[in-house]
Amino acid sequence: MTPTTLEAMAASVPDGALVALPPDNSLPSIALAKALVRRGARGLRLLGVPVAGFAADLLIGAGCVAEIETSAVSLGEAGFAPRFSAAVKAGTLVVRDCTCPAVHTMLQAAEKGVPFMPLRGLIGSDILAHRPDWRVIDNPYADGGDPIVLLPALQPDIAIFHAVMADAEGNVWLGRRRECATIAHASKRALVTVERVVPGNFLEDERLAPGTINATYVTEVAVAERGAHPVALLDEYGFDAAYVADYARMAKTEAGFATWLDREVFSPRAAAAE
Amino acid sequence: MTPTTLEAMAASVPDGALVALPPDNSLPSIALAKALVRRGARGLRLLGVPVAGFAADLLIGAGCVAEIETSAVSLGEAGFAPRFSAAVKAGTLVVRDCTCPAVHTMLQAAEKGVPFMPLRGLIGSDILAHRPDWRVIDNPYADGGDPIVLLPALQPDIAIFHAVMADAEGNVWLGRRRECATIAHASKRALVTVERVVPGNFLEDERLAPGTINATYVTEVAVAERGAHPVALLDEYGFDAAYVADYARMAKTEAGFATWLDREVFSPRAAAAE
Amino acid sequence: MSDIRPEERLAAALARLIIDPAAPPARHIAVGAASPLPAAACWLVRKQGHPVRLSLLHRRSGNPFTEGTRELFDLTGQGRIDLFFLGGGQIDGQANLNLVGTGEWPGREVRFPGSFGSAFMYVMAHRTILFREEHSPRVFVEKVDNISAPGVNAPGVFRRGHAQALVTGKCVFRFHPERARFSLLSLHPGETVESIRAATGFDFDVPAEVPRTPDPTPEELALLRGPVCDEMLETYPEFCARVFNRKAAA
Amino acid sequence: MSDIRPEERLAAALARLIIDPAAPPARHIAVGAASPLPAAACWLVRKQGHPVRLSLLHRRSGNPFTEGTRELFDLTGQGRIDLFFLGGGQIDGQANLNLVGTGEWPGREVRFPGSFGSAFMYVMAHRTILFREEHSPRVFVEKVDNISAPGVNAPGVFRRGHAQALVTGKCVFRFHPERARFSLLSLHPGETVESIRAATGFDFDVPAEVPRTPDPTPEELALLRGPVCDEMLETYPEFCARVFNRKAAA
Repeated sequence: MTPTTLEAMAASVPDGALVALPPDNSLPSIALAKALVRRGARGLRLLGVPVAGFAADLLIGAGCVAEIETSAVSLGEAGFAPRFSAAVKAGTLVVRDCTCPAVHTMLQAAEKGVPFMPLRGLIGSDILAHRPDWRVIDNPYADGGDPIVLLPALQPDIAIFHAVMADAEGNVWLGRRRECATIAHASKRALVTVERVVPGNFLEDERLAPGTINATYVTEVAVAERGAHPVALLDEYGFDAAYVADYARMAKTEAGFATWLDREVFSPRAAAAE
Repeated sequence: MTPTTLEAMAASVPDGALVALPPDNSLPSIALAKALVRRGARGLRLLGVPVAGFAADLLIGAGCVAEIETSAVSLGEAGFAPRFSAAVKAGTLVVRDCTCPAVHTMLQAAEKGVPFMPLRGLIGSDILAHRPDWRVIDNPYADGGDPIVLLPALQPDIAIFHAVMADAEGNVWLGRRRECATIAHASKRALVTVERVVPGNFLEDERLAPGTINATYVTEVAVAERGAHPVALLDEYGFDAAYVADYARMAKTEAGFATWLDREVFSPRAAAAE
Repeated sequence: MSDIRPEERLAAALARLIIDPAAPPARHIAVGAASPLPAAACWLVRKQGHPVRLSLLHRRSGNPFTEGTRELFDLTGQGRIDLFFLGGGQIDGQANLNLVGTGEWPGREVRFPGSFGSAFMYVMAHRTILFREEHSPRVFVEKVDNISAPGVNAPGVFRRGHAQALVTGKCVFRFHPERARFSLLSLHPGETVESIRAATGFDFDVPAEVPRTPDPTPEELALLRGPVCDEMLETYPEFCARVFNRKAAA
Repeated sequence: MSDIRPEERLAAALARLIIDPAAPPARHIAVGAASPLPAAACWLVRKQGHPVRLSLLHRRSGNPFTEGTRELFDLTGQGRIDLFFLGGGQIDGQANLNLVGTGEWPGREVRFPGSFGSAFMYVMAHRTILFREEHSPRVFVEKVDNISAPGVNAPGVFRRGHAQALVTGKCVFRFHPERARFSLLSLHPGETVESIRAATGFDFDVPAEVPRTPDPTPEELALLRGPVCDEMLETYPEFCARVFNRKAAA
């Protein structure tokens, strides 16, 4: 397995791609999101699995995103996602509201190669009312009068996330954050940034195997040290609340966001750090 | 978490229970199967996840089993399962033939709390023809003319498997054999034998967490050293092919099986070793 | 014992609802992100000796799940989550929740973060306690602009549980799913039935006598300020600093 | 080079089918339990330098899956398994497989272990190579007693792949899903069209000229006896001892 570079990885994401991202508590690749901003990606369709956070707000603010399907966009303790909120208000972003288990279910349907899966709940919500692609059928296993929602399989073009490490075979280890495994299984391609590449094969080690995603599902690996920052990475590093709070403050305005981007994404120092 | 004893655990399995067992390559608790034989369990309904092996043949031979739902019963390299074959020939065992992904799918439906899940394939097989509980519907996401099988959720009464270790909180660690997690999630109760109990909490350790089953799903833990023997347990011990071959030879006849049971299950030495 | 802080009263009120013997047992409670008061109430119940299992979704270490967040929803689907907490940018008199936004869909006036798992959890958990500190006609409306999660369902629709109660900065309401209405359960200090009516956009039932929301007992206060705060310091440092005047070790 | 063993010829024949340029590419092959010859063929292809990914289900260490065996079926459902191998207690002229048993359902005459994943894998893998060493009218029947997995489906039924070929101890058949019939592809040494007809319970097509199944090349034999055997010693010690006269280290 030969790692690629972060900028080459960003270049391999075509405009308009359906890109699945884990949320801020589950190993997003902020490094790759910044590289996508630098490459000037356009028209991306984001899928928050099951919610979206810092990376999504950044990409939306930078004009990379045409649509987002997600159960929420939030900066957590730092509050509402400012560029997402502004884009919704301006009507420049198509938002396809979802609910968390529905995202997981649609990806699990793709993971299993079935065209749909059912999910309880949802009936009576406006989320369902605004999803013409979700169907309500009468549960064939009840004696009539039991409506249940079917959700279609959803296969992202590209899964993007950050893992702790890759091995010589191209397997990646990310421990308990197994929604990333589901995203990788369900997606056509998976682009994974890692802190480091190590020798050996995680699948030969009974302690590492359960938290490993098989190289079968991993299209490319790029090394990006502290690639999840400001988000936490398991026991490797913690959440940088001050960095996110500073972003939330500056990104309240278009101008503040532009200044932040210049400093944290476009400046030679910022780009070189990735 | 206070472990129980193997015999108390066996006593807690009521006659007639629907008991899910992993196959010989995925951590069955042979120790608990032997204890069930000693306690004289009757009328058990076994579910092989997705196939059944040594433990199932033993329980069938000892007269503990009324029904089995499985994709196969086999002793692997040691050949056909002799007591299973004899019981099918004699017509004393109800066999509900399945196919591997259907077992997983029915358990995943129970895991998600949905009444059914679809599965591709199956159409045109006599397995489907003999399963009146499986339905074929027209895929609502196609434009008609795409038949697809729906499988009902299957919730076992009891999941039985062997793990490497339990911690002070009652979490159990079994590494990559995650079908056992699905069985535990889907079942009303999970009875888990382990090699050892260790201090601490696996969920606080990023290296151990991904191979851990949360204590939420674990009803009881009992220590049974070499509790998977003759089956392999990850990197703890290997498969004892000679023991299984000896079983396969002796269990060809009713009398040989009885002799084997006396020596390996009922003798004071055998019972004390569990 | 120093002055009782409003947050301490709310935590104690929530804890009493959790262990309400009239409600289904709370053996396993899940608490979502950014919910310090529900988390404090759960820890209070635990520290009082009730054998409840807590799954705190956004604890950085010791996160209880090994399938990612999917596991919370699977657990709830299985019927293993007895109690969940939800809030809402708007909550109406039928206990409908709006976490999406006001104005035209999907929240063109004020966009909230989104519905998270509410459209599922509210239906599939055995019960839900609604919690919203801000008690104003802006939040408690007659009819929400958009329904993230419905308070009740039509007959025949599978539903495992409903709202048990709504705890606000001014009072506690009980919810009655059979008639899809709230009734006033208790008033926090300084509030009257009239002040609640003035601050609430939806109609609700008022029993002949409405008790005051009790003060936390000295034992409850001691637990909150001591062992409960200890458990919460890592996840909610700002809350602990503000309410309990405690700072996490660096 | 010592005498060619029948197993070596079969492994080489299977390997040639795997890399057949007329078939869809074999990027990821899964091999089930107790399948030493298909495994040997796959390793031969790998050792010849073809960049194929092998998922060997019953390797004790380095098992490729981290979701348990469910992952194989999910992978296949996703369309990521290009090639699988299946056998059968009975195989008929329409490539139907019977792994359940003979006589009345569920195999009251002779019960086989069971259908395993065949009812799914045969339909959802991009292609399947059928392999059964015993070539007799008992195994190759006109119509199987019970269908574990169908050789073809009615029009409109979703199906990703079919049998590519059937390799036996006497010959190689190619399968033609469009007409649901086998045709004779090559004859192992000592066999004739007539000897195959006599040993086969189903009817099949015979082209004007039927070639011999080629001998393994010296390069293939050297790979089989060397690096292929090295890879297989742990999983298939008895096979390696019998065929390659090699014993695993204790």
